[in-house]
Amino acid sequence: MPELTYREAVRDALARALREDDGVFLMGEDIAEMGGSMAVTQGLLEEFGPQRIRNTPISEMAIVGSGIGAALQGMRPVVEIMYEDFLTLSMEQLVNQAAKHRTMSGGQLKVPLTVRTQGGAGWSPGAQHAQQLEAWFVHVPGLKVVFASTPEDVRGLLWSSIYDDNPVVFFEHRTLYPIKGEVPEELEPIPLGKARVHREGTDVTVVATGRLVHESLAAAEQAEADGISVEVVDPRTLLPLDEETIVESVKKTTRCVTAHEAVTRGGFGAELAAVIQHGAFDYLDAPIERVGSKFAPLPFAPVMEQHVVPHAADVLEAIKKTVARA
Amino acid sequence: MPELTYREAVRDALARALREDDGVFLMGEDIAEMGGSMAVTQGLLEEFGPQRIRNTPISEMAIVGSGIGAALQGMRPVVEIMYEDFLTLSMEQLVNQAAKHRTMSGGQLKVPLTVRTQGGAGWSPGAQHAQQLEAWFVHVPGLKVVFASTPEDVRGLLWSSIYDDNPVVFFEHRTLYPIKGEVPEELEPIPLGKARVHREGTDVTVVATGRLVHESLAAAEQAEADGISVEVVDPRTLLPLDEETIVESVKKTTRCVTAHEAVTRGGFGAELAAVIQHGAFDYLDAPIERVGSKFAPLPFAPVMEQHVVPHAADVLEAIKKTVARA
Amino acid sequence: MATVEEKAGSGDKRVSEGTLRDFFREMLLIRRFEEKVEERFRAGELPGFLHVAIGQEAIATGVCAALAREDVIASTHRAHGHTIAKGTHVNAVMAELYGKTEGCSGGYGGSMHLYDVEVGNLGANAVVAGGIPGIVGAALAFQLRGEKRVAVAFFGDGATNTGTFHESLNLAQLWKVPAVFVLENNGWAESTPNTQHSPLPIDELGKRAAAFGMKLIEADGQDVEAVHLATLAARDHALSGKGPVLLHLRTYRLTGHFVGDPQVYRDKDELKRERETKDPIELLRARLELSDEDFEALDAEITAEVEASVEFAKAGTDPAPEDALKHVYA
Amino acid sequence: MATVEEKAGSGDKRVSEGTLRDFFREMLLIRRFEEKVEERFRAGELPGFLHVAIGQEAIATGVCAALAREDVIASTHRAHGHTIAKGTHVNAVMAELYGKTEGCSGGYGGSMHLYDVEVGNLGANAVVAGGIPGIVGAALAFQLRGEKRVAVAFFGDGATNTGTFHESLNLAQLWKVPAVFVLENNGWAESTPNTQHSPLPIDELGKRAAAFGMKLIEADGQDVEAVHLATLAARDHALSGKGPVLLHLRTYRLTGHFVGDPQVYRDKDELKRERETKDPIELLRARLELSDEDFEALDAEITAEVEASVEFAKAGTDPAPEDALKHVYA
Ligand SMILES: Cc1ncc(C[n+]2csc(CCOP(=O)(O)OP(=O)(O)O)c2C)c(N)n1
Ligand SMILES: Cc1ncc(C[n+]2csc(CCOP(=O)(O)OP(=O)(O)O)c2C)c(N)n1
Ligand SMILES: [Mg+2]
Ligand SMILES: [Mg+2]
Repeated sequence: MPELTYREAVRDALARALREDDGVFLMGEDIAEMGGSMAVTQGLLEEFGPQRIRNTPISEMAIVGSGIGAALQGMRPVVEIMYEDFLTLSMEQLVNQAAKHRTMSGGQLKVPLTVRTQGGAGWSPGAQHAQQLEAWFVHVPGLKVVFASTPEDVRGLLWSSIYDDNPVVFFEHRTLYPIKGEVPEELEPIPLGKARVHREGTDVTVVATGRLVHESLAAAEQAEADGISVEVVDPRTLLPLDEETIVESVKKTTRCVTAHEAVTRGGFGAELAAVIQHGAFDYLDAPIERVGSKFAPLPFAPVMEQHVVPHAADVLEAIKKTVARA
Repeated sequence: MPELTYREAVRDALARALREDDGVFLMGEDIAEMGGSMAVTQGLLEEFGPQRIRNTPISEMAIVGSGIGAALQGMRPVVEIMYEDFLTLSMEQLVNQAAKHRTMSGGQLKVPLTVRTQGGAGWSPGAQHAQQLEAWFVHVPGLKVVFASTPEDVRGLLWSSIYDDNPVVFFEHRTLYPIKGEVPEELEPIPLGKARVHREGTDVTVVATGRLVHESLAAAEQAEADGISVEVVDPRTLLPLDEETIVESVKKTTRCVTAHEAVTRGGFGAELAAVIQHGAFDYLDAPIERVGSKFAPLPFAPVMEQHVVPHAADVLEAIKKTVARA
Repeated sequence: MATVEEKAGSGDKRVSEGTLRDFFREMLLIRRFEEKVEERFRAGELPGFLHVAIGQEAIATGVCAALAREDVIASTHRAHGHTIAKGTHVNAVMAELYGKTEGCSGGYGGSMHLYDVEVGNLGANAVVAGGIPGIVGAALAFQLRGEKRVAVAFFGDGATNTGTFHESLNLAQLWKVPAVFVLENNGWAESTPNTQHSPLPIDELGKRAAAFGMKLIEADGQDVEAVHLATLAARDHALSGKGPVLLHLRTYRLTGHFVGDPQVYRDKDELKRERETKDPIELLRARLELSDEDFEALDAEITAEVEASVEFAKAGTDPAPEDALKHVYA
Repeated sequence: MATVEEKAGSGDKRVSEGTLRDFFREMLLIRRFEEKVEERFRAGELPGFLHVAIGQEAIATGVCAALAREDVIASTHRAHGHTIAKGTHVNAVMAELYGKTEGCSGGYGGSMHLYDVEVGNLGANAVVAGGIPGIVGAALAFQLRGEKRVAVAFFGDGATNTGTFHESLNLAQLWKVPAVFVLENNGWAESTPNTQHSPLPIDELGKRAAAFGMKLIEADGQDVEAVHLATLAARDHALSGKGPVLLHLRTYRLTGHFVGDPQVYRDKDELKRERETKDPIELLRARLELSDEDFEALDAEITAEVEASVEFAKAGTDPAPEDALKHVYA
């Protein structure tokens, strides 16, 4: 099996879709000559030309909105919002248009649009370049929401997102781009709505997304050393959510920690906790612990930044807390 | 004690603040001659003139953004976003600017801005004029979030919001404008961050916001007839959240239903459930039930609309479900 | 598309009298339809939030008649006229307003979300300017696939103050997509007069094209022939590859912003004057020199058609409550 | 504010030689500061994301020198020059880049969020155009309170494609608030040349003012005197009650978009030519006919000042981790 970085895996899915299907094209700021601010689209301009790899003005509303219009005409646009912080500028098009055209038209229309974006802390970007906003979109019927944490997943899920007939908001995490992982020779689409059990365990389930999947796996290793067996589940698709896999896991382990980099308050972990306490009520031996960013805009200075965002140590602490409950 | 409608109560708070303080002024679409699309600001132009009651172009980014700028200069602007669906257009200014200026400046700045908005279903407005989006803002450190359900609360909380030195997103519910309630002769500010117990009970706690407070009170009456004693708590301020009052109530009743009109998935009820299962774990005798809108963009036809949004009957059903648990 | 004749001896075009009569019929149909909508709303039969475009019929008809069936439009909250003119039968529109499955959006949309993809109507939008970026994308799809089609966005003067408008026109011009942006300038955004919403004098709103170097075409929005010819020119320009067009049409909203609007903010005399002098249907009737007899015959026919649409709608099927959840995903 | 002399016998104004020398000093200070920033970043000492404005110093200096201390600015991701020119000591700027509590934002902001409210800096913004609407509101506050102050927004050519820009300028002009919108047109938005982001020819970007009927003033952004005089005129206009001004300054970004940008997208010869012919510091040095001796003495002094700022910053205090939560609410 070849090894790809997360970055290469995203690029590979894009390139294959572009090769296979004339309806696929890319729009976004600086994605052409420069290859994207995260170097994800490097080389695509050369292979596919400027008609299909389109630099755009700084116009997040029009980028998403024109993607919607092209999708309504049967294209499969993949648009990039450079930082998810700038999704704030395209909320109207995503939430009021993309998510609703199908219902509002009584099923006449479909919107096969993929909106790729990335974010995340860990490099002192300050408060406006590192938010994790995926939870907002989980609240919007009509959208699908994906957040992949490994090269294999990001490739297979991006492919499925491009070929899904619904608008998908596809989150990547900035600090994951360089990580490597084995991927199948042939791209295997990964169905949206299926969680992945990264690691089996019996004492506690950690449901984690994005960067925190890796932090949770590290925490699980450390917990193992203390004799605690941790199961790590990554929903991968946040909407629709694979409630079954998650709830079954917690029924088995009887304890649960949720973990994401986004601010804890109002984050996706809240939805997970609500679902799990409901589905596994009789099984739970401890309250569900939520790990996430502390409640503050991200400060610049590295010591403060690191204090705000969660790490493996925070997950480990939460694991121990749940296990310590009688 | 005088009786005011919810609409009059909002207007009364605005008028008093305008009278008392030169720094207070209003901006929004059609708030002047027309008195606002919900008739909330009627009469204010006549009393305070066009400098302080300012009609704006259709420019939701600039409305909020210029409010921020004026607030940074020590004014206390109250801006109106006609429907909260259009907050989607001002997310960037609210989330990246208003919420973060204070932290990003290391405490040099404060943003005493109030953003009033309204929404809610029940009148067949279709998918783009009736969303309930308060949950998004609860996820944003630096903002405060208020959602008042009675004339007394809306007046006292709006006053406190205007005089709060932080940006407050202030939600009103369209169908509540005509409801009447007694209010104190003198306006009594209601501190942000304090929940209100509307009704005491011993068997189950319903934590409800906005229109669902009234539906929940109706459901509680009906439950009473069946011998179920229901406590109804309205957080009123969603951020910061009065966790203590809510958790204590559930510790007492041992069962809990959350209720709002917003879509259940990813809604504020998820945050409530996460907090409550954590804080009252050892007390809970049943899973927390969430009542909210079903998972769909709001359809136009009244029968479908009514199917999507929750009513007293849904709250009652949830109450009975929790109570039925052994 | 309607018949256009070259004016003998000049490059100018004009619309044949027969076509103008067709236009008149459609404009009157839209008018009577909307009057009926007002009436049924006041009678409490229509749910939701309604905006009629009485006074602006020449634009709906003049523009849409210049489009091919394959051309697409995005409409606004004031959508009935555009929808009918683009080819949706009044029955389907009326049924939609009654929330019936026979409606053009299956009862899911309502007045502000009239769709009819079959005839190229990509939907009306209740968010001001919300449909404009989609039109840029549709036009881009046509361009990428080499299709000879245009995409057309309708919007009002108030919409030109939105960032959405600006970003969309900029992108459209940058990529020279085959789009036409139809500015229905009625001088009002709800209760807000243009003097309170746009710093440009109302008749100069077309200058907004200059910000993008976009082709501007202007016409009297009360004159259906002028609208029609201007649209044909705009469509040609857009299809030629030279880029999109801002089509600026000055018009008049001869009623309230929404059905039931008491218009406290509006000068009553001025409104009266406008109703007397700017009604596009009266103007065309005079020009066509229609006899009272002819007019009444036509009007009776149309009135019957509209009545029939109400009957059709009322006899329609109510969706089942749980149908609400049917179209969340494709 | 700097000294301005009437040119004898004409209405024209010019800047005195003494003032130009002050300008030169400040521009060189900004240049040396930013070169040092690049160096320290490459040495791995500076966290985060940095953008220098090498080549654009005449704008920072020429504009800010025309402002009163009570006037306020909002800056961009390319903020060091504006911040220094508005009056923040290099020590406080450098300390901020090192994330120290002595920094002008207390270590909370970083390069893209330099604030100094004391001297009228309302903050740099990492969201393109994000600071523009706030400037409209600040200017509105001045207008409402009858204060003779202006509010100034800096932004680039790329920012003029945003809806935020459009809505802000429209509102500002509508209400005639005392604001100046400074367009630093360097022809690039990151890697995207203006030909790929704006349909207008690069030198005609000032036409965007026409969409609002806003006063446009243009000047050569590499000529600090021209920038300064244009800003004085713009400020006067804005204060006169006649409305805000779009101040369009053509300039050149003589480095990468961000520190570390390999600029694969950019023609190397053209960049070389620009560096040789468009450097505002070289242009001013030639004009002032500074002797090598004078220049080197000045340069040494400035270099020492910049070095000292690094020492100051390094000796600064690291915030405590839990300080992160200190300023969420007022
Ligand atoms: C983004 C947004 N803001 C506000 C509204 C409320 N609203 C509906 S129509 C309207 C006025 C629109 O004016 P214009 O674009 O001139 O169209 P007209 O109503 O004159 O046809 C407003 C403010 C809205 N629907 N969407
Ligand atoms: C809303 C938004 N979109 C995209 C970006 C990423 N970005 C940062 S700077 C920049 C280019 C800005 O170009 P311009 O306004 O001309 O300023 P310059 O960098 O040339 O000084 C871009 C696209 C951003 N920060 N904000
Ligand atoms: Mg209008
Ligand atoms: Mg630039």
